Amino acid sequence: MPEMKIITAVIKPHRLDDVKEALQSFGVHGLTVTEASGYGRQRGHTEVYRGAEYTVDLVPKVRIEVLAEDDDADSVIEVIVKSARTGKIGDGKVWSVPVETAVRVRTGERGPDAL
Amino acid sequence: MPEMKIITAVIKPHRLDDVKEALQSFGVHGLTVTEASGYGRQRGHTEVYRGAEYTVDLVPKVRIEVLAEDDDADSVIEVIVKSARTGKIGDGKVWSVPVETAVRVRTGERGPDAL
Amino acid sequence: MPEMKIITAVIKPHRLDDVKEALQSFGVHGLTVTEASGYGRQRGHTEVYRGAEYTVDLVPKVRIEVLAEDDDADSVIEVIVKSARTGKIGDGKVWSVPVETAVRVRTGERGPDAL
Amino acid sequence: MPSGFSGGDTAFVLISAALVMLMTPGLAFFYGGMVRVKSALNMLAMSFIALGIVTVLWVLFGFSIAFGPDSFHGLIGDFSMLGLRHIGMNQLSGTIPVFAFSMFQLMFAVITPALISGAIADRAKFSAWAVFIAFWVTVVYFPVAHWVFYTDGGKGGWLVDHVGALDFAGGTAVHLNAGIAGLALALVLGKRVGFKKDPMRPHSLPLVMLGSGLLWFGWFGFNAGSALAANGLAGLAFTNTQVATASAMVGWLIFERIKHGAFTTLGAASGAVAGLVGITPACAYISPLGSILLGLVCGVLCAWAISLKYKLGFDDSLDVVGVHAVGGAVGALLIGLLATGGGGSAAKGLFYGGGFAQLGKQAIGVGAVGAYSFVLAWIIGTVIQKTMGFRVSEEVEIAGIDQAEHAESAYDFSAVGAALSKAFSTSAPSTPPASAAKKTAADSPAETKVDA
Amino acid sequence: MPSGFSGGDTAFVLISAALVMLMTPGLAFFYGGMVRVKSALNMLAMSFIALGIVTVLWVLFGFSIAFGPDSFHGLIGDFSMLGLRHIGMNQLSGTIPVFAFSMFQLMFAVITPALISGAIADRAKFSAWAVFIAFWVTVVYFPVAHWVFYTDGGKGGWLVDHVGALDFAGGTAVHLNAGIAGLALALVLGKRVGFKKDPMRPHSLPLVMLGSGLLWFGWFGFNAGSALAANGLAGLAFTNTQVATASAMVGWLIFERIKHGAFTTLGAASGAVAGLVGITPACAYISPLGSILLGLVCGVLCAWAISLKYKLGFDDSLDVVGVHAVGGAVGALLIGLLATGGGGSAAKGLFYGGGFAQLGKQAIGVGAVGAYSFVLAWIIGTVIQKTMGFRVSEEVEIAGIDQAEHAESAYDFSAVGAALSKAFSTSAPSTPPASAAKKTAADSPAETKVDA
Amino acid sequence: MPSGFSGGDTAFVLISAALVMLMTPGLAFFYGGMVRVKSALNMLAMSFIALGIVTVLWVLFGFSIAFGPDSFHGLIGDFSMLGLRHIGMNQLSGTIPVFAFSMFQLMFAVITPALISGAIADRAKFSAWAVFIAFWVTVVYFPVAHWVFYTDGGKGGWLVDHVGALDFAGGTAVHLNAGIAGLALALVLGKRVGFKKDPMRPHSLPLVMLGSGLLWFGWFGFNAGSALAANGLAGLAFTNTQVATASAMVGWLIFERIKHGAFTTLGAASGAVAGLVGITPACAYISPLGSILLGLVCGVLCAWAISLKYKLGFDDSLDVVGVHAVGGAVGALLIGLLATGGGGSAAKGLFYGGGFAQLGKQAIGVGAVGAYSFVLAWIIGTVIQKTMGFRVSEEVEIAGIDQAEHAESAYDFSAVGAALSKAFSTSAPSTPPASAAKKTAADSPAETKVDA
Ligand SMILES: Nc1ncnc2c1ncn2[C@@H]1O[C@H](COP(=O)(O)OP(=O)(O)O)[C@@H](O)[C@H]1O
Ligand SMILES: Nc1ncnc2c1ncn2[C@@H]1O[C@H](COP(=O)(O)OP(=O)(O)O)[C@@H](O)[C@H]1O
Ligand SMILES: Nc1ncnc2c1ncn2[C@@H]1O[C@H](COP(=O)(O)OP(=O)(O)O)[C@@H](O)[C@H]1O
Repeated sequence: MPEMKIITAVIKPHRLDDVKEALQSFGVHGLTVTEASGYGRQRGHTEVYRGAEYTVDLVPKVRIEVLAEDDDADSVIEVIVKSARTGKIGDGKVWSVPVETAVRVRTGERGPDAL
Repeated sequence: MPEMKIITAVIKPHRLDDVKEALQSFGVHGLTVTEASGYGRQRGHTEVYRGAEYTVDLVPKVRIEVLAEDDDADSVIEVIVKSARTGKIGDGKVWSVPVETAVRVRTGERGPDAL
Repeated sequence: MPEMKIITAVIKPHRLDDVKEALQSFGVHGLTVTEASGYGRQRGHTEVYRGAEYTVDLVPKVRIEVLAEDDDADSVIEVIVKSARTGKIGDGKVWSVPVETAVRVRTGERGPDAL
Repeated sequence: MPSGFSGGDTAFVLISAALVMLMTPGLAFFYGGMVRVKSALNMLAMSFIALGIVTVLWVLFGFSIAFGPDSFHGLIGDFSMLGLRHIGMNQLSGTIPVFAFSMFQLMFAVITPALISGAIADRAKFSAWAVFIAFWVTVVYFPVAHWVFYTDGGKGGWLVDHVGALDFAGGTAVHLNAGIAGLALALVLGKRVGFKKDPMRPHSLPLVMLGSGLLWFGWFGFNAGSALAANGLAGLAFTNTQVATASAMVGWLIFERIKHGAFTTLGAASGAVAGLVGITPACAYISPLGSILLGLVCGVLCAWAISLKYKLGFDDSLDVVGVHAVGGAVGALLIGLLATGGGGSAAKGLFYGGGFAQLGKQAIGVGAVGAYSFVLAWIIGTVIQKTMGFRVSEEVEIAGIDQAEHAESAYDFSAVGAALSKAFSTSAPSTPPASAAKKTAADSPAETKVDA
Repeated sequence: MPSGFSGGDTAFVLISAALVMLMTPGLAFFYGGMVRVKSALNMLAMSFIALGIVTVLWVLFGFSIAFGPDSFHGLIGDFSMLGLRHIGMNQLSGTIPVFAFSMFQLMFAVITPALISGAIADRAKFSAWAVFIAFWVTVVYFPVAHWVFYTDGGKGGWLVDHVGALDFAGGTAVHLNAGIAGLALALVLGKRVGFKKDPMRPHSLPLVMLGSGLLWFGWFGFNAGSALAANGLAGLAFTNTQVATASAMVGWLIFERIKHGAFTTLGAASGAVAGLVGITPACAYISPLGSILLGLVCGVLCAWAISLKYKLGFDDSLDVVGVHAVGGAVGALLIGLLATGGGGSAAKGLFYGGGFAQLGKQAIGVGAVGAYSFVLAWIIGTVIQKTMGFRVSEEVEIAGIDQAEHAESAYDFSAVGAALSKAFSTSAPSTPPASAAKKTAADSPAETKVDA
Repeated sequence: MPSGFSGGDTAFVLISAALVMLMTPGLAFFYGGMVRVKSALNMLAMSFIALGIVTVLWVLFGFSIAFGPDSFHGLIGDFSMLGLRHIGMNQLSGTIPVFAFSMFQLMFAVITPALISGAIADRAKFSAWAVFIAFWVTVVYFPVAHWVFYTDGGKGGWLVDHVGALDFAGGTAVHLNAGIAGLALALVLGKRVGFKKDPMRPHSLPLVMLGSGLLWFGWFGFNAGSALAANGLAGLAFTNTQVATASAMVGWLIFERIKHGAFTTLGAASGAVAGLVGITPACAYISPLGSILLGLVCGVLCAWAISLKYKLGFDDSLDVVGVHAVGGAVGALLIGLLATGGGGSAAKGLFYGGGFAQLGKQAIGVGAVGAYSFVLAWIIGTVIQKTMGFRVSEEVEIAGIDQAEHAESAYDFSAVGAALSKAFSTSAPSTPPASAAKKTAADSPAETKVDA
């Protein structure tokens, strides 16, 4: 059974749509999204409530997970990186980790067939 | 120190309760849940606001993480797959990844003792 | 290219600030946060709505992900465990997984440079 | 204006009518906050549509059926005012313009069916609900309003003018009537998926509190406005309304603290509504001290009555029976005990030396309205269920009725929100959105069933 | 009080003024719920600030310009009441104190500019908006109110007293006026980033429903209160307001069901508002049956008109044109068809044998107000855009205008909320918060542009 | 009705009473939106319970203490109206039924203690709060209302009838009184966990805006209604209320823009409330131009005063002191400068040639009420703290007071919501829910302490 990867990307929320489309064109037909907040070089903003000023230093991000076959993994990373890029601070990170088992709940299929 | 796995499952929200119970009976007494949205074969729905129609193509999912001992990992996957299944499109995926270190924050215990 | 780790921590929400500061002092300048709910030894609470009593058995947690260089990984875990600890049930777990590739979206830099 | 006219009374009744109108949105929020987020809009829509449908029917024939001169033994009005056609702008009803009186009464006709909707939360087809409202107000509310509210020197509605049952602002005509119809519909539609098993937490208690606040506010129009004049009687009705509501809130909270260990805000809101319901029929007949008692009784009794649905096994989702049927009936019956004879009627209750006479009349009112309402609501509901279908499919119920019936989501709080939907179109789609969830995935044509 | 005074009328007009005041917050919620969460506060603030600015200007000179004795051919009032200085507490206007009349009229002046804000949601600098309001009410609303509302035995405003155009409560002066100004501003400011591409779901439909409920409630003050007396005319206006609103709600819903396959709650709310707008000019002149017709027409027409912006390509974000300009104009013109001659004016419409005369007068009113409003709003908007700038930057628009313009977030529902922000200070920062998002990261001084 | 009765006045006062009643829910939303999500319900409940408790006490003895014939040197009423027993439905107080007057005044007694709750947000035991309200209204509000509001031809309350201090609608009796009691309680209970360190963002600013909108609306009843008649004085009070509120909103916003760099919506809402508070005592005595001035002063001064708590280190959580104590006192004192002599009193202020006389009287009113309120609130609060305990435990405060005190969650917006809770029961549990969080885990009996 060929190995698989789980690719995680933390990106700017308004890039999600483009990333989804780019992945779709590439042939990836599934992904899982969670809302996240990121802390990094990109600064947050200040808020004022009745004279008390708060620094909100976490910025909204979207976290994407894509299960991919080993062979596709690098291309998938490439696709995400390209479609998520704005070139400005805070564009986020992508990383991949090898997966041992992957199963489709509905059918119990394993490995690449689970996708 | 025996190896451990982190098992991630993306399932339908209304199955969470059954999955939790199945894991509990199996002997897994902890898990971490996040809300997620899934994109895949399962279609979303259309919404209409003042004549503008939007296709919402992400469907609500629940993302579960379970740390398990190496020996239990396969059974845990099995338990999740069985209890999450409805047999209809969109039931989700389960995957596992080997963990290097696992620590319980409260005590600093490592490995299986951290569970 | 030196290897990297992705360290995941599930902690009590009100410890986030201290963890963030501890990591910052240690030299980690980025992390990604998601809201989560945890199920474990720590008990939930009961709610009453018009005479119907519900047991809410998931407790709010915060899930942190930190990409770190291999050499730093253990120290990062240590830093998190120390700063997140209250000593009471429910303090949470930390685990680490080896990463294959890590990319900074903005620049395409890989490995430790991506941080 | 013709003589007999009073500007003060007109001002009072017109503003009261506006206050009662606000109760329907108030009810929408009260109910809407109590359901799960996936059916919040449906709950709101079921109340708002009552404003639309009942108002139009009122103009066409409702006012005439309810408040036209009696045409048959106190059972129904005649058809002399169809379309409100021959009513002059300055024509009076008592001291106020007929138009003002008509609008005040309309608002009662609007909220009554809206009250019913709480019994069938999360599971009724919206179009079926609209049809139900139209039929139910026509054959139930309009005639019953005639029975209870239309006085004409002994030749008016049979309950008020023949029997002599007292119901100042609608404990029977409005609350008992709606509560019992709710019971009938809950039986016709059956239980929600997951009843007594899945937790069904209110999705927004602040919305519930808003609803209860607006209801309380509007109820001053409902009860004091029912004096149809800005006078001492209105002052008494206003006072008793406030007092019974406060005391019912306290009663419910104490009951809950003892039985469940906590003072809940939902209990405070529910207790207040129970008090408002209970004092509605009685507010013009009893004393402020009597109102404290009435409020306590209603608060405790309704707090207890809402548990009946679990014991008896009918899914009256938002406790329309426990609060409105029970509260309305208790309030109407308590007149038979607490009427002082010094308010809006000379009749005295048992505690004030009036014997059992008034209590008997009150029982007739309660029995007649309850029985009529139950039978008719059950028939209308069943016919709708058998013909067009009243209940949505289980899939729709699990996915949430808002999506399927209204093609909307109640909230989108996510900073990421916009990113979560995609295609945008402003022209009509080939398939209606309501069925979009049923489209199968293009790449898996064999799999024709898509689950929620 | 002097003779001629009426306590009932005074009570009615004062409470009506309070009701109309509530419409501005109501509008804020109606609009605020419809935008995305990241600009909810800005939308609320644009309405609330109208209460602040217009009220102060009203005292200083607005009331005098609008309702001072005519000083030039029915175009403008004189300056005899600047600062409301020489008005005695007991001085009357008709049967009520001048102060009561003045406050009632003020509330109209407040809500009219607030209505405009819906056309430029998500993208207007708050300070520029405040300046716009101040100029626009001064050179547009105050004079137009004089034209339309100031009667003085033929020597009053030119539209009402010279032309004889009927507009009972502001179909032209308020709604058409605001709607057309909204169109002008939408053109001046241009489209939102992502218009016709990104989905822009309402972030809270319950908030929209709350807004529509409060608007409906307050509108009884707006329309019936415009009788300036608690009498039969007020009763008629009240009735028609309720009836047209209900029927427009039904009309919009049916249109939507046919065209888009669902009864939406936003459609119910929008239909109700369309009906309220349409009946505003006509409520004192037509019959209840006429109101059913007018409501249906307005409901369907406005439901259709809101799609024009996609076809014609102007970003009237919250459909101020489609609802207020269209609804206001249609309502004003329908008087020419449906006026019975038996209400607030003896003039009869075409359908009641009055020929085309009144219709022509109505058309003059609609044309004059529409043209004047468009030109002036466009000029004021353009001057502001060219000088201080009216529109925020694209970065701000994407990140959300609430953060940059108000330094606030509308909601923080997270149990984790507190954990998500850090530094806390109560003293003035060196850089103002509005620009905080522009600070560059200390460790990357070369990268001076920070994206959202 | 007896002669002297006025239907217009009765309509006005009854509706005004309803408007003032709505202010308490309005306040609940204003406060409730400002706290973190985990204590939103507690905040709502603290206001709503005032409606329950104070109403019942009012009937029992409150009305008699406050408005019964003076029994001791203008300090307290007698007990002739206990239980409202001997009041006839048609008995008049001035031109209106006693019942109408009594209800109008009750609503003031309800909102005053509710105002205090803002000072002790997030940390007060609900049962202790209920006990506090009961004692505080009895020994503070009822007598102080007698001092300030009860006139009887020189034999009434000592402040109004002996000293001649002017307070039209409660700047001292209501706002200063509540604000100072809030200060006392904030001192007794101490600071919230995390005060000046953790950010405590408002969890829902739209809820705050809703609250401020309802407060503004209801305040017309509060201030204009205090004329107890629909006349010119009511018109003046209405006008000044609107004007000062608008101008205070503008004032606060300008202050905030200069000091913190942004126009916040919370600032707009807070400024409006500051203006409403400030104009409350003065609305019947000054001119509209004077109201612009008063509003600006209150807006700016309160915007500044709310920072005092950080400097002086008391945790007046929602700025009851900064807004209500400061605003109420400033408004009361400004009468001494701005009273024209042409409104509700012939007394002239310093700027109108009246010298310092009235200013001195005003100062006595402010001093007396402030001192009395502080001492008594401190004593009652301390006794409760020492006996039943007033403050929740730190664990409860961190986990959220809603869970422990009310066994509820304010919101459940998650599509996944239902899945997040499990066991469902409808019978009483062995341990009360409020203590459920303290149960230890079955499998770790040694670990008896469970953290939040
Ligand atoms: N070490 C890290 N571990 C996990 N996530 C990180 C890490 N560093 C940054 N991130 C995530 O990436 C996002 C962007 O990082 P940032 O430093 O702001 O910009 P850039 O990646 O463009 O240099 C952050 O908001 C955070 O979500
Ligand atoms: N390649 C993938 N990577 C990550 N998550 C996926 C992937 N494909 C599907 N998913 C997740 O699994 C869910 C179900 O997938 P879907 O294709 O709709 O149905 P099924 O798994 O039954 O074939 C999706 O909603 C998504 O959350
Ligand atoms: N096996 C597990 N897999 C994943 N997450 C777990 C597991 N066990 C516990 N957790 C997470 O850790 C949190 C704390 O665990 P708990 O058992 O309550 O306390 P402690 O870690 O102090 O023993 C849980 O709320 C859950 O989020």
